[in-house]
Amino acid sequence: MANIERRDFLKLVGAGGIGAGAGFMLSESTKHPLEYLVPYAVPPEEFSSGIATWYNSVCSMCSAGCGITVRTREGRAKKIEGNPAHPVSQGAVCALGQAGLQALYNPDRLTGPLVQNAERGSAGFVKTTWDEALGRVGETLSALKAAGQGDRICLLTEGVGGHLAELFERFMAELGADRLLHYEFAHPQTLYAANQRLFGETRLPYYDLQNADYVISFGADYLSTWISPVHHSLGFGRSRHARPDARGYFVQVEPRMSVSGAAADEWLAAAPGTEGLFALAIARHLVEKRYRGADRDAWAAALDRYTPASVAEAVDLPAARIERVAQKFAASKASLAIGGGTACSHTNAVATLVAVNALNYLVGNLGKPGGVVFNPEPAVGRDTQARHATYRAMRELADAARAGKIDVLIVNNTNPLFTLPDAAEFAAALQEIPLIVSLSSFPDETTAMADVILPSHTYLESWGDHSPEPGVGFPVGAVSQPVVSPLYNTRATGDIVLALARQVGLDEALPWPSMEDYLRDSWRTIHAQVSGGTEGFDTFWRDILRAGVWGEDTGRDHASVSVSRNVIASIDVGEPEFAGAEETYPFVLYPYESNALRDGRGANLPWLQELPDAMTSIVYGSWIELNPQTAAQLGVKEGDVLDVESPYGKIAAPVYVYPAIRPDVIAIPIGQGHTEYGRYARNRGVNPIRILAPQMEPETGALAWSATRVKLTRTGRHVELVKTGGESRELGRDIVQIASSTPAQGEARSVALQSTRLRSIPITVEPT
Amino acid sequence: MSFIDQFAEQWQAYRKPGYYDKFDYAWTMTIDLDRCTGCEACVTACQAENNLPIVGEEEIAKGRTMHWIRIERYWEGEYPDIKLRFIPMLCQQCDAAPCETVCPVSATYHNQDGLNAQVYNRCIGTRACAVYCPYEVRYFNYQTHHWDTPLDQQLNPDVTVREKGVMEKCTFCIQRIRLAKDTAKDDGRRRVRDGEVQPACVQTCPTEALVFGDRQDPDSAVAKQLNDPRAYRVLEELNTAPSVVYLKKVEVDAGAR
Amino acid sequence: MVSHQAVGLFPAPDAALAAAGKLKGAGFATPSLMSPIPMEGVEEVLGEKKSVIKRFTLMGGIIGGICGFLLAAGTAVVYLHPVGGRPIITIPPFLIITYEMTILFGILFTVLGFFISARLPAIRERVYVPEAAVDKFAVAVEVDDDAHFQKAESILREAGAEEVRAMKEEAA
Amino acid sequence: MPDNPRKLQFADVNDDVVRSLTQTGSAYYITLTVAITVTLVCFFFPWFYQLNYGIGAAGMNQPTVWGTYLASFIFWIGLSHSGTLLSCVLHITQSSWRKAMYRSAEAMTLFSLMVAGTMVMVHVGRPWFIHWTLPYPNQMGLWPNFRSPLMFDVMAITTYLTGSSIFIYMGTIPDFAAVRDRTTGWRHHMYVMLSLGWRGTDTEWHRLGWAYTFLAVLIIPLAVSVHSIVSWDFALSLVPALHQTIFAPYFVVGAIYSGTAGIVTVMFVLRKYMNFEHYITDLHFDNLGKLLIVLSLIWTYINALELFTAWYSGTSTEYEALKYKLFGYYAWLYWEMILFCAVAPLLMISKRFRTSFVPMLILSIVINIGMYTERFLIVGTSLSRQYLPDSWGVYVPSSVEISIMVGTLGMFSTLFLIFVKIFPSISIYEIKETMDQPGEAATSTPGTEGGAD
Repeated sequence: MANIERRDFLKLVGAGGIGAGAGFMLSESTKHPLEYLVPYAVPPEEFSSGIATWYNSVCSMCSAGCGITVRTREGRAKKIEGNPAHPVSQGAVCALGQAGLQALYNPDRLTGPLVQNAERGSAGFVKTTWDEALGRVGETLSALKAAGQGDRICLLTEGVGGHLAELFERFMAELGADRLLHYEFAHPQTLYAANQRLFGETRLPYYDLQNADYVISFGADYLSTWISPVHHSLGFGRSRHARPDARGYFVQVEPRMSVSGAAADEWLAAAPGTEGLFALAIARHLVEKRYRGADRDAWAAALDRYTPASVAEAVDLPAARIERVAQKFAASKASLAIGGGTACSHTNAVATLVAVNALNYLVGNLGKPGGVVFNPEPAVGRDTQARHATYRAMRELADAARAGKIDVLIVNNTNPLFTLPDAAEFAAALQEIPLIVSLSSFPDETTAMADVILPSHTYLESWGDHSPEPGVGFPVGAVSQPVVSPLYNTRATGDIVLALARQVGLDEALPWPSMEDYLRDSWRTIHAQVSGGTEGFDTFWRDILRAGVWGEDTGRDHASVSVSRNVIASIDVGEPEFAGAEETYPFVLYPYESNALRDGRGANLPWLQELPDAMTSIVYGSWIELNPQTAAQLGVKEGDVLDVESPYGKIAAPVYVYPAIRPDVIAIPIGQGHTEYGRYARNRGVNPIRILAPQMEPETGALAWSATRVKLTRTGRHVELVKTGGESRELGRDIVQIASSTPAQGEARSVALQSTRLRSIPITVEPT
Repeated sequence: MSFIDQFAEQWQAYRKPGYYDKFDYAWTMTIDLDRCTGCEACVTACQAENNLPIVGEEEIAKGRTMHWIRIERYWEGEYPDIKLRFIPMLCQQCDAAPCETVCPVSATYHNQDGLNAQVYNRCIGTRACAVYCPYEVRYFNYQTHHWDTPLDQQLNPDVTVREKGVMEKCTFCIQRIRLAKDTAKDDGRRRVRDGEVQPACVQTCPTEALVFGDRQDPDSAVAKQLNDPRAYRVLEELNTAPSVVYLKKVEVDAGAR
Repeated sequence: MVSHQAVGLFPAPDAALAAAGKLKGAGFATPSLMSPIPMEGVEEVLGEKKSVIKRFTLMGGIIGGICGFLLAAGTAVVYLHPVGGRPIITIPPFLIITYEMTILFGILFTVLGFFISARLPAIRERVYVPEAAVDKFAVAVEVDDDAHFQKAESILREAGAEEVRAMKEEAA
Repeated sequence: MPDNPRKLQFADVNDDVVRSLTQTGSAYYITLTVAITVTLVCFFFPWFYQLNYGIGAAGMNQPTVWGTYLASFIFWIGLSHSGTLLSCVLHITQSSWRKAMYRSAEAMTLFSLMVAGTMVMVHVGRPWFIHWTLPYPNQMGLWPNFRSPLMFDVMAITTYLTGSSIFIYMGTIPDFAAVRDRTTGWRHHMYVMLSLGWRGTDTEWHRLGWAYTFLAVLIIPLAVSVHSIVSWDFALSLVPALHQTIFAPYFVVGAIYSGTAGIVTVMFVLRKYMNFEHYITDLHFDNLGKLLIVLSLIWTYINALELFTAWYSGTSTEYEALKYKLFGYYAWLYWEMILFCAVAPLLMISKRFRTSFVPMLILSIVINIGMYTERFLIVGTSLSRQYLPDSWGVYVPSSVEISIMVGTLGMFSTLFLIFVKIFPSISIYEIKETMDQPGEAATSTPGTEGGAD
């Protein structure tokens, strides 16, 4: 009988299993999706169920300041779109800007004030109230202010503009403090310095790409990461095909092909640090063939030795090629030279950029269409360039901290622990500061070291204003307004500062109850200037909010721009210096900002983590780019993990064989390698900034972040790179088809669109 | 008219390939490869607009991406004379779509706007359409995807969140087209104006490489682009009659310049 | 109504067939044979058998073909969907449906024809000898009365029947 | 037959068959338990997991959206091809060696089709809506798309399943009647129902003969169409290595090939474990071996053609797909397939090999492993190398898929084991036809009359 029982049992199991499956399938086929009711019992103003509301604002994901229009439904932000009225972005948004929504709705956001109860840097944060947290900070600040020790307070902020920058200035001034630093990893310090030296300009100029015919970019990845990529992209596209009779020709000079290099018509892999020599060779040609200015003799004297032949060896390009570029640059109607980015981050960066900008002067494009346009003063707020911290300034801050000269460090949304090399020893310096306050929205590396966290709103929840830097040749101001009500118990950065001011007793100096009031008050001044008081401020303000942007079409006069003979005479690029001996460290490390993650700020946004790298299609990780030749020499293939060792540290990452990089250069994208910063960013990839040598451009003190040599050693490990692309060659399939030139519009069509197929659908045009 | 005549007439009608010639619109996209820089703003814009899931590293390692528009990249040449060419690849909205014929349950078909529509509710997940699509632009939901709270608050209420087992693909942002048509109707217009509706990718493109419109309207921007001598269609030899037209990348021989 | 039958059991098919021939020659109603295997030469003895099955098969095929095409074309017409730039009534694929349906209906009608012509499944009690499913060959003939039975029995025994049984069945 | 010197009589056939149905040893139960356990553990549990998780439980990915589930589907459909098709062909050509094996061969068809149907359920993303592929009137007014090759499949396979079921059933009616008389209890009632009151009259035999022949005639083109249609699932696509005119004959030949090998396997098992040594003899193996070798040669020829056309086309798409198949990630599987399906069958040239049971069993299994590989390669490599190189990928089956693949074997075995206890697994009356008729003095051995056709 036992036998039968077993059989019965098996039958039951079988029947039960099949039954469970059938039941499951039935439930799948009949289930209803989970539904939520409209989330408001009493809806806020402007709320209408099922109808989208758009708010104009300013993107704060990078410092370009594009205008955005945020679509909201049922009180939630749904989509960031470009504000067509904004002169910077004109309706376009980049991937990082699109992903701003995920900053707002990031699951790892800080939801309320926290204080560190345990050892600094540990997970011992406990929730607290705003009053308590502000009280604790205010107490310290008051004590310092009362003691007249304002210089022991430091405010370290991300690069902010507009009236928030002004508020910071006022706040610090009232405290008697002068340590106000704006810190951005990729801030173009050297470019400012070069413009200053050459033209005496304190502000970055505007590059009129859209009317340019021939553009040489020395290392600036202007389409992807450099300064204002969206605006540059607009210009690039229009230069290429918006004009009936011209197509812009783009040349990119850099040791590793960037997105801009791929888009360019010509990519020239000059040796690292020799971009300036290249530029000078072109300059010499210009002086010889085109430039007819009064100071031609000075230029000729200064540039005489830079013949294509003489620089060719250092630049590592055929002299004929340099010559040809020079000829073309000189012969084109609207030529433009731009420089910056990693390729111009050597110890000779300022000299290099002076040489590059000299091309614009010599080709005579200043103030002309397709040339360089100098910018007026910002429309709102003040010029913050003087406040931007270089690497040297950060080192000085660290030294001061180590010397016990800093009592309070307030960090606003910047992450020096991630974007400074290990050699800066910033983490150790932080340990010496008694009170660190973070105003970040996210638990980044620096925030993890804080004692008090006063989390700020994201930009989609706060008031602010912004004047694009660099501008577009005329004054532009844009207001950023909250598009959703705050998600958490956070406060706008401006409100936190004002609240601290109240704690310290600065009610009279900074009387505004909120950032919004401060902003409105500040804009009253602009209103008075603009309208002369003919229309009411409220109307003006409403119009501004509705448009999101306000601009004044007044340009600058360029006639007065001249270059002093001293400067001309001093033009010399000089050899770039690299840390590490070439014998021991054979490769130059070329860290570059990732298209999506930039300097690491995008790493906590899953859309960007999942966005394939523009050039390699790799997602969610770091990699080392090696020339195929180098890879063959080292005997490595894609996915082999290599140790990258500089004199200052060591990191390990898998190899990606990258066909467009110099054999003596290896590149690693910046952006990954976070140890904090939320679930999407943490413990993913490596951060090449860590192993950079503390090489500085001597004049500015800016970090020369591509001036480090490294050596590669095999670890024997292998990982599969996670990438979306398959075979990277076309195999003659003619998928991306090529036209050898641009025939004029209206010629015979190569594609008969309406019915190429026998049975395609006939088109009928109905009258409208 | 006798029954036979009626029948003959009906038969003629149903046999005529152009039975559907009265499409309301013929939405078309042109992509200028000479403008495209591979910046992938379109990819993220699409992901935001169309509730595309975040599939995660493991899934991508398995080859299961979910980007309705993706950038394909092809290297040409060897260092130092090397080029990288980008081509955005999205559903080509073919007029003679192989994916439509193969679906056993008509979950994908041509709608009155000339779009290749995918009906998620009807899809049973045979994945045959993905096999039949030569452009590899159909994406399958290998699982029900989840959004970490509160990322789900961003989800676009105009677009379905797809469950496991259904195929999905670019819709040319059909929800926006619907809205534009509704707006036109509310305004008493018969037709949507050129430029009134743009898919998320077109709208966001920083180089204005993507142009969208109705090719039935000869004055539309897209119709003008179609007259460009650089216009071509990818894999044209397969006779799928795509509604996405590419403009050839221009490469000038550096030596000749 | 009950019909009486005389059933003879034979060890070999030839004998049974011979007996059946004799019975028919003796003026009995056409006897029926029961055997474990199909027997050869039955038609020579008992007259030609005509089967309607082929007509059923043909009809099934025709009906199936028409239904198949109508199914495909009709559903396409009532559920109007432009698909792949093809006409609504797309001939080549629909011919495949037609083909399959032709065969399906052909099969189903053949089975129907078989059941009808073989009068299966049996709904009334009929004469049956279980041995005929093993190794015996039976001849059953309808008899009117005892005398008639005797006559049949003698013919059967003469032909070599091992056993003759008197059986009853429900008349049709 | 050393253990049975007495000459086989008609009654012995009935005895043997009834014994095979009613007397069940513990070995049977153990085997059945194992088969059911394998089905549950390897098939149903992973499947339920997959239903809950989504198709992501399998290894399919973006270019290769079809995987082993579909390969299994083709494999089982292919295996189904020999049973009924071979039976029909041999019936029409009146080859009497068919008679001892056709019942189990047809059963194989039936169960392979059932397993294949299950594979469809496993394959699709939302099997709970699989009924939407059936043309039934509904309040939504929705209909399936009859232009789809997948709908051809639905129609062809349902027709084939119907036809095969009817065919095997029709052929078994007289045997049900024979068994009916010898059984008691629930079996008796079951066989009473199944035999429909069959008496074995001359009229019944006559009608059965006609109907059976018509069915056979109808089923041959049906079977050919079924695998052609399965091939069209692939060949009507634009996928480079799949869009080929040769695909339909290729699939049909492959199907018959693997099906015939499957029959050899089943024959061996029946002979060995159901004690049918008298009925299934080396003659059957010999004939099946000859058939296999012919099929193997045709199959090899078509494979060579495929290679040649792909190479000769000179197009990158065909060429790369071919290169991937021959030298890519799954190259070892390709060469395994060639070894198993093209080279190994050449052993059967030797008659001694063909008439040795165990080597034939091993070879038949090897051929089917090779044929499964072929189906896997068709799905798993071609889709990975399509038009746009940037979307190429590699597909690796997951453990769930492999488990389900094994589980289908368990399911097939379970169904077959249940079948041999319900259906007379050899045809009683047709075996008798081949034996000495009672009252005659003949010398032939059962089941051997006629020889090969």
